[in-house]
Amino acid sequence: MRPPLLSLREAIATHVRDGAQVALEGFTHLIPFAAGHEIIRQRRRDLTLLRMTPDLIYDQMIGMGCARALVFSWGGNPGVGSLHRLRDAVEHGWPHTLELDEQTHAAMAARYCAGASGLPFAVLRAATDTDLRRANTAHSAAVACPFTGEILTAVRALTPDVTILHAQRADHDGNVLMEGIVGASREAALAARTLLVTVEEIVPALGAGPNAYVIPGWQIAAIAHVPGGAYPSYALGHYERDNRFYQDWDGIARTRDSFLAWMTQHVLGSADHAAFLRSLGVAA
Amino acid sequence: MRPPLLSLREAIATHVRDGAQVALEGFTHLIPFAAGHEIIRQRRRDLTLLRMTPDLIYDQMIGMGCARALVFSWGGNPGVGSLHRLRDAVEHGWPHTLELDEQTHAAMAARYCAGASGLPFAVLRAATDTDLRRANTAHSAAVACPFTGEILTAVRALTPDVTILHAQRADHDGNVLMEGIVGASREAALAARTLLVTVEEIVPALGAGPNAYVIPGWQIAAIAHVPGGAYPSYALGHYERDNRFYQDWDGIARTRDSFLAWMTQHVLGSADHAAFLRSLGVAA
Amino acid sequence: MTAPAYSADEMMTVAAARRLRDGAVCFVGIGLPSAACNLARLTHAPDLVLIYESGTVGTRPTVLPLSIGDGELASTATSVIPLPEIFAHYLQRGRVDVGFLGAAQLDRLGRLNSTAIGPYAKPSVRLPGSGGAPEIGAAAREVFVVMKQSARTFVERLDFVTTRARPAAVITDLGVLEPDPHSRELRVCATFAGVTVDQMRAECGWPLQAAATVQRITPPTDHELEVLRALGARTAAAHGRPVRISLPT
Amino acid sequence: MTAPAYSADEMMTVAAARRLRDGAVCFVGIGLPSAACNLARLTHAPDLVLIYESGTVGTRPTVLPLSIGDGELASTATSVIPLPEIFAHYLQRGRVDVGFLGAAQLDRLGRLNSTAIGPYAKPSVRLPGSGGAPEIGAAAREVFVVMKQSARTFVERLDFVTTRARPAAVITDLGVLEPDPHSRELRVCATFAGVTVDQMRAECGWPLQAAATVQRITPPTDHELEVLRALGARTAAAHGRPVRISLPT
Repeated sequence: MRPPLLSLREAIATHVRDGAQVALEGFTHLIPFAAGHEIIRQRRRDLTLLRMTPDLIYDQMIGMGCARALVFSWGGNPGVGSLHRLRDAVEHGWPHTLELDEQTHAAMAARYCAGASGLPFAVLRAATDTDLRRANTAHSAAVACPFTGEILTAVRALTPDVTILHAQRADHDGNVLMEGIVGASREAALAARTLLVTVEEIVPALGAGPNAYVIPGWQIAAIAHVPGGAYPSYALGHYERDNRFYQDWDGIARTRDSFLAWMTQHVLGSADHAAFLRSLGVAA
Repeated sequence: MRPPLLSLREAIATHVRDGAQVALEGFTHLIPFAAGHEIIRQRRRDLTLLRMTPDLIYDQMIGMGCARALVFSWGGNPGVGSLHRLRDAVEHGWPHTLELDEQTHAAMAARYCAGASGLPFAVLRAATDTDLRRANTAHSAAVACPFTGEILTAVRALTPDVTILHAQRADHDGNVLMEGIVGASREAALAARTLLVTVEEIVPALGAGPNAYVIPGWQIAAIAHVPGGAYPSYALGHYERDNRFYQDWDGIARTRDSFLAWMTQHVLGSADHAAFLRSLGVAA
Repeated sequence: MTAPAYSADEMMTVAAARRLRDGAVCFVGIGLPSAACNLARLTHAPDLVLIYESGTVGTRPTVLPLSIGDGELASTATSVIPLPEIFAHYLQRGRVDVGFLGAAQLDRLGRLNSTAIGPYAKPSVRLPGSGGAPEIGAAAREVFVVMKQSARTFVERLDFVTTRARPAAVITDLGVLEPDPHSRELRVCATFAGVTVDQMRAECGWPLQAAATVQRITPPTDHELEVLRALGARTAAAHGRPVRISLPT
Repeated sequence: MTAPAYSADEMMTVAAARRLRDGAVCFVGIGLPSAACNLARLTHAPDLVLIYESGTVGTRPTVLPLSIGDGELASTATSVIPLPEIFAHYLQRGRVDVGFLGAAQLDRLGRLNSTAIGPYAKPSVRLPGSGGAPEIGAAAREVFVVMKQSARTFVERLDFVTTRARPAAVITDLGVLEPDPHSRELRVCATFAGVTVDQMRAECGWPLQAAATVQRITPPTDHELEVLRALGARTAAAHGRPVRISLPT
């Protein structure tokens, strides 16, 4: 069954509900910024946001009040420093409090894998005697190997209501190709009840190698064609990561006022992602 | 560290010892027949052979007396019928008895995954109330999800002493590219203590796509250049599966005499794989 | 009465193919299931999604594979993934609508033996074993069994329970069995043209019941036969091709 | 005494790079560890295998990534694999020789805090969190910590124990600490040129001990500095490039 090709506005309006568990994955690469911005424009509330690395997109969604809870494993601005909006929410409860379900990368990856595999938990050899482990007892527990007796760690499966990915291209049957760094995208996609994908381009045939990462169209609820949809993250073969923007974000997000002014001007003030890119002078 | 390029004879002589646990993987595709034949020529004994589908190569190794035990999940001649040498070993103990560690595909795949992940066991939602489960209690056990209480199945990790794969090509740094159906090759390779690879060709650069399945050279103990090394299985892009040979094997392997005559003539009577292919008229 | 212009095997394959609705995700076994799934895809169900355990997803072979992992399956697939993911991410995750199974023995509850005749430790006939069947039987939303019927294989008591499948239907070379809604016991619900319920009883090792109304299966249409035979002819030609390997000099 | 012709950061990076033997498999964090690993690869250890948690294995970047997943890392890698496999198949399976970590706080046993200053539920400073560090600290054969030294960050008591790393060495901007073989307590084992043990004590929050013989680290060679600075210049140029996206009209 071919997934419908929707505008991003329709795709978000149809599939992302207030209160949903939503994973916008993509590790540094192919982060679905356009989709996150559309969620902000549609003023979704009380979302539980899942991402290994919240990155700027969740900094923005948290600062704009979309999130009730955050499931994550590393919440910084990569190579730059803090995510100030995430910090403000955790340190001062602004714009409101944020519940944290925090773990290590290895544990979060394993939790997505369990969800992708239809299992209620995954097993890993985790670091145990840490304050992080003590801070997150609801989602991890000791489990003994029935053969060797070794004590390992069980972590609870993650099964997002909706996973949103950005990818390089879709073909006319709605099959989607992702190339380059995939992070935990595959597992987040397979773990989800509903999968939305934004793509750089739509082509007659994917032209992928025999073992490329292709998501079959029948697993996808909707596709939206959003060129530049990962900016300021990147899409291998299309455009590079805007490292300068990541550095500039540190200043923009540092105060509530400068953050709100920027979001109002560039995200709320742009009807769609193309207008957003134009407002930054990134697209002509 | 670049893996040494050895003759197949040296590679087997150096790395495959009597009594070892050996996995020759490759699912229908890229089955390392040449390596199996060399193990037969070097008269290895008491091996524990691991493969999801024993296929003709293990039928031959079992019939020639190399195996003490077999770890597997489906032991037929695909699309044809029985593996007569495997049957003769199980039904009549010829050439000697064969210990079976038998399970479903899902369980065996999970056992390789556990080995590849450095865990002593894997969890799956297995079919439980079956005679197969009762026949293999040493390697499976019930395990409860610590979060939901659901009872699932734990299966013991597989960690072969040696895994042997056949692949399309290696580059000058010893990185290896596999394209097409990989079956459980990746997991069997990662689970092993020692990895040997035979390849169709050696090239300056692999020319693979960004997410192709490439095994880094530093994970490989030795590479042998063996064109046609998967025959009568196949190597995508090089030669097709010889389906007629698989059909003919049914007659060859049906009696001990015809089997031994064929093996003596074509495998023991050939100094190496090129001679084997020539003896069958497959290579000029 | 003249002999039908089609074989019992062809009727069985066509009857199985008709069970598949377009767009369904099928976990395909080799042999008759593979023929039935591809016939359906080439006739009424062009968007049928075929998954073979070798790791090929959405494959559209032009010839039938002899094995579960022929190159044809990889070359025509939407994606080729590692086998462990087929079982974890597709079957176990609940993405498979239909599983097709065969076996050496079947009992009145649709349980299957594909492991051994005689005791497991010292069988009189060692069969290939389970493969993916036990988990397909447990995890696919709907299971069909395709199997030739005889009193020797449709047995009162299995030698070994490999798979508890609870099939929605068992398609044989004589007709179709479905479970009684209450007892779950398989009973005749349809016969092929020229086959009587008594013939089906004669080829069954337990006292076979029949539904109140036994349907008569429509014979293969000309189009179904044409597509199935063309597929068979292409397959025979492909499998007969000699393999040649050129060695470097 | 004239000022040295190199910065403390450069000395720290060079000292860290020298710890890496050729052929080792390194799990690389972003920032100083990434610079040190790539400096080693471009000087004495050309076969160093760099693994970034984003999924790039055997990567050979010509510029340093700002993030852990820049395109440069994918384009120059031997293979790019899913992130869960990096942690399961590489780190947990025991294929990583060396892990490099940084942190906001470190204690005398080399334990690390990268989570929070103040109470976890209501921190005064919320830090980025653990990422891969706890499992790298537990599973890598050898762990190095690279971190600027100050009494504020080398503390008597961590606010939060994120990682129990047991580092083989802590390379700071003043010198190198190694654990006492018996007590496991970190102590000065070497200083950079122009740095005294007392200076290192002043920049440490616990009473810092020193080994019986404190080594003096050889300053960066011209070659090391040249390679490191060229890498930095290429990196700065690359990160400054404006990104342009052409939209379809």
